[in-house]
Amino acid sequence: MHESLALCGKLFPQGHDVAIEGSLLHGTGKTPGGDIAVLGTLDRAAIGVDLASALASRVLDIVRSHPGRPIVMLVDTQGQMLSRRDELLGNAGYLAHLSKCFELARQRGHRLVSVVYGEAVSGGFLALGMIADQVYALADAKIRVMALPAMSRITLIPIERLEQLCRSSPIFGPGVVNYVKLGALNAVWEGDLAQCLDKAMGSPLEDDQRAARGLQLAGRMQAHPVRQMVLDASK
Amino acid sequence: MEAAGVSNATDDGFYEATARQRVAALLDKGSFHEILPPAQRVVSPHLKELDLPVAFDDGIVIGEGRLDGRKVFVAAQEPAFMGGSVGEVHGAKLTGLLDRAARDRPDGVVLLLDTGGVRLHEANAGLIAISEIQRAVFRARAAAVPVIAVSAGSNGCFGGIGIVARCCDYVVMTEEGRLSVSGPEVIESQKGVEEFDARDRALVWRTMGGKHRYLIGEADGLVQDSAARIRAAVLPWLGTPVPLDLDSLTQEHARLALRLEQFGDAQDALEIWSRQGVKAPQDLPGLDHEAFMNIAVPLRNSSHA
Amino acid sequence: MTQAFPKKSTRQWNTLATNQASRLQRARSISLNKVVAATDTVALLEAVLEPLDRVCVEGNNQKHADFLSQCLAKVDPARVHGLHIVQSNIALSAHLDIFEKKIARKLDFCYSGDQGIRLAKLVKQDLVEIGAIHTYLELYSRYFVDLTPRVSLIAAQSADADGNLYTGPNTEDTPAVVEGTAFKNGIVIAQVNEIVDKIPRIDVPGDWVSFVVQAPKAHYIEPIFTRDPALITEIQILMAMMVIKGLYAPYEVSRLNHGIGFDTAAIELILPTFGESLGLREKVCQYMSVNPCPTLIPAIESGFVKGIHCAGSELGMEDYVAGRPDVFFIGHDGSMRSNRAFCQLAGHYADLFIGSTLQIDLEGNSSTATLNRIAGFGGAPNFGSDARGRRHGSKPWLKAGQESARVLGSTMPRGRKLVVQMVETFREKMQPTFVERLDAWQLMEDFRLDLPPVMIYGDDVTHLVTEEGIAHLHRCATAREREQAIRGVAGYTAAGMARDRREVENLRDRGIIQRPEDLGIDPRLATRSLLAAKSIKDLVQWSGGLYNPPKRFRNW
Amino acid sequence: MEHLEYEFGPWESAKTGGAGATVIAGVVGSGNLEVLIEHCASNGQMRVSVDTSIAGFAQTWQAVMADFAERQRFGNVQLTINDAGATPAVVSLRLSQAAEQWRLQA
Repeated sequence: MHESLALCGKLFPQGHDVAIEGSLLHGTGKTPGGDIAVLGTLDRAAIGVDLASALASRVLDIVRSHPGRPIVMLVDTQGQMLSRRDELLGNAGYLAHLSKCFELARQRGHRLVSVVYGEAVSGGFLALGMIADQVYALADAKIRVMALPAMSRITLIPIERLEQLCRSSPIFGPGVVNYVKLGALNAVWEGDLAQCLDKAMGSPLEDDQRAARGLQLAGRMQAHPVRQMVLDASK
Repeated sequence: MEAAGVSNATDDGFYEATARQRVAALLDKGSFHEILPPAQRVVSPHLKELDLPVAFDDGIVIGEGRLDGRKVFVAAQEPAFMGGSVGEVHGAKLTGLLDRAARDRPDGVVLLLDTGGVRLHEANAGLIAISEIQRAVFRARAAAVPVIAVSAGSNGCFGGIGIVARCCDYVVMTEEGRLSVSGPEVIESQKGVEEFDARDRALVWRTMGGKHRYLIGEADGLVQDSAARIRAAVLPWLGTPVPLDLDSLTQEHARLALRLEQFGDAQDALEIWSRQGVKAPQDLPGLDHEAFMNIAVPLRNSSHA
Repeated sequence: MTQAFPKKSTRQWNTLATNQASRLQRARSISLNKVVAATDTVALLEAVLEPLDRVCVEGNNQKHADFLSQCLAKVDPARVHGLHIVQSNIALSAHLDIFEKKIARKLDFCYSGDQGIRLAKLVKQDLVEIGAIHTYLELYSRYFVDLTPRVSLIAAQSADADGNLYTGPNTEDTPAVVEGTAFKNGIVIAQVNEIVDKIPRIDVPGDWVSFVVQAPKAHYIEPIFTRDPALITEIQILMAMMVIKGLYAPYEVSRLNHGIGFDTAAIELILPTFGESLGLREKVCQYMSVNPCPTLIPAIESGFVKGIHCAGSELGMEDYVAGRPDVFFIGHDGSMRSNRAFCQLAGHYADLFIGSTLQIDLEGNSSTATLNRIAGFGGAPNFGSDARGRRHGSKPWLKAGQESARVLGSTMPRGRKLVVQMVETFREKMQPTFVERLDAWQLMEDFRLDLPPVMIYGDDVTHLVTEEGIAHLHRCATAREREQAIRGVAGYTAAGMARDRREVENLRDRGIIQRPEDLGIDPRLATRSLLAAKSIKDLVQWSGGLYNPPKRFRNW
Repeated sequence: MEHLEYEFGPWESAKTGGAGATVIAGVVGSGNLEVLIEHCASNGQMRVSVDTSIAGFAQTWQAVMADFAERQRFGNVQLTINDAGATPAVVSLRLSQAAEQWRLQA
């Protein structure tokens, strides 16, 4: 069984009809609190125009057919599709469209929860995952902007220095622990995943609290106060 | 004389102007009030840690001003400072401005974008900041404040900010502007020069430059590189938010699906333009603005209506 | 004493012709025609070449006999070895591969550019024996003295079955190379991009050419003279303003040569704006010896530059040049005819040379030499030196001559060429341009050269222009004064800060040093808005769409 | 990075703008710098604070800034510079642009 379906089994012990369609994952999971729409990607999918369009199509279906039904995104993406063809067709527009569809769902009362179970990288994570109200990751998930060697190459900072910085600051290095400290993840899920999901579904819905959490956990000290200073600035 | 026309056309252009020059040229004279100005020294702590130069504004100028008398909020990314890239402070300034707009409801927010995306020196914080900006764009839109993205700078508009730009109500570009998620160099370095020859700049521009983006409907406006023309393009959109609802997204979805159906197998922009009905697609990149618009506007009206 | 004349010469006087005949005879086993298949090229070279031959592999600034060069690197070193290479440019890796493989041994050349570091390594490994590093004119001259090639491998655009060649706009070195080889019973092999029934014009007559090979790929052309106006800085514009107002205007410089760099591009691009505002159109910058640099387009279109003779062409400028036949030298077919030898000569006898450099010492000697790299000279030394054989008068030449004579106390009226070095006091990363000792000295020691590789000698330089001002060096009476004049425009470099402030002020009072304000120039007005074209796209517009820039320079 | 500080003067207080008046010129891009001019209470001194990406040029900065200070003679003023490797030519140009703006605020 594919790991994504195994994950669905753990999330929805009461049953689910989640199916795989290419790189896309979709269906419904049963929970004591009611049905939950499931949408996701698998096998480190690169999100290009086709996949983004297919995902968006599913979001719109959920909004139309199941008003208010919570949506769980199961995230495994290596990022946006790196291809000339996808950029030629306007991948920015497709990824933005997917984000807008999720935003529409949120505004129409769908709770958005994402679970990173594989990889989550840059542009792909932006359009699928980080757009949610609550973002969780499994302990062995991999989240990053870029691998350290590539980062070292581009920034011209020696890799030893980057590794050293990774130990002192969550800003630079990949990893779910860092993303928790930075406020981008609500929590790392371990143990009984159905229970984790149940708890997430029961938590109060709030506006974007990532910067505040980052400050609280001393991972991202500037984002919250700077935003606040802009709001408070006199005219 | 033809000669004079050449230099005048670019005199007040955005392409090589600084962020501050762009803001000054866009807004009514003397109307700009900067938020977190340089003297407040809200700089990046991370660059300091890396022993790199900081900028007093962290590469983004934000504030309030007037455009033809109407109240607008403006943000401008500084192209020369680390490629206009988004770090923690830079991003938080933009998020704050958008939230301030959602609260104060000006007639619009104008984002003068010029960026490669995430500032890799602040990797994770940069990526999260872009997600926060994206959410803040949606909050401003929910408050019926139109958010207008402008891509007319030399860095183009890449990475997550490329996605953010397309989350706005409107996108206006110049021919020199670029809009994309992955940049040509990134694609070349990951997938090889056969996939994308980043040094072939004609290919770069016909794949992600202003003309192509306008033709396929990724940009709502295309203007010549001049502050006055960018200003004129932005003006009618002030106070005119685009609804973000099921109807509008259903329509957008249909347009995007149609684009895939019509052009999904095209190998090159020339092929797309040809299918759109352009008679001499190879000549399009060389056409001046007026000649291009004479061809493009009717095509656009028929295909994206 | 009576001279004993030999009755009748018994010596053979046609060994070169017989040798040529036997080479051609050996080649008959490869091909009975002038046209040789590309696949037979290596065999052809092995047939016509003999050990120790002097060989020219045509390498210019633009056009390269790259296919023939690669084939030469494939010949069997057992058959062909110890060649003596006599060619202007070492630009391709194949040019040096033949030394590594011991096909060639000795090298006389002019310029090595990107291959300079590898060349230096090969010299250190004793795989290359350098004869001498020349300027272009010197090497061409020696083709007609003691370095005549036995075999020349050249490049052309097209050929017909008789071997007539059309070089296209990049004629460059070809005439000099072919003339030297063909008329001394040598062998000329041409690689061409295409073989056609009728070529557009005959640049090289077929009976000077021994063999023609159609290369599998068109010969390599590099757009090395294209400078993007977008990269021109305010400081360069400031210096350009000083050059125009402080030198071109008072000397009325009409015939000149521009070096190839952003500094001189800045001059070209503010002629139609700043130059026009000074009323200098039809007074300065009318005739130039220079490649068709795209940044010249606005100055041509706005009526400044009237005539240009070119050493070679520039990629993308073909249609523009063809469309301005009154300005450029054009064949009856409509395309440009360039010729590096004549262009160098024309520039040598012009009234002014202006160019940039990497280092200048306190005598005004300048060098572009960098440690661990043998780069050579190219054309700048001939352009940038007084033409002491010149006899015809012109206003700038006579004025500079008068000013020099005054300080030398000479009574014989004589002219002088204006030789101007235009540099910022610091290069990027805070490398000082003004130094006590040129790296060229170190290079001489490292590679046991006869001389330090100086590009332009201090006694030829009349003017230094930096962002701090102009120094009229030819008006300095003593060596000490000259040194202070150099220090006086050397800015905040160590050499500049060590100036004698009083003496420098004194030089300024005498007009030997001029600051921007002395010329009525406000540095804050030196902005990019003065550029007639700020981008490659602007250049295309100025050209009326005739300039077709290489893809890498586009942003549309 | 290297941090440098200099003081010049004293001179009379610059008569310009209000207490909060500031001027910014230039941008922190390769080979360029930004300079911020502000009022400060420094007994007539012109204070200069530089953060530069190229270390080892303290003497050069001293000379450039001393010439600038002598030319402008702004008292009770603080100059703060973020430098990304500007040459003295660029430094002088930016400083004179900033000084001009500072005067215009008067």
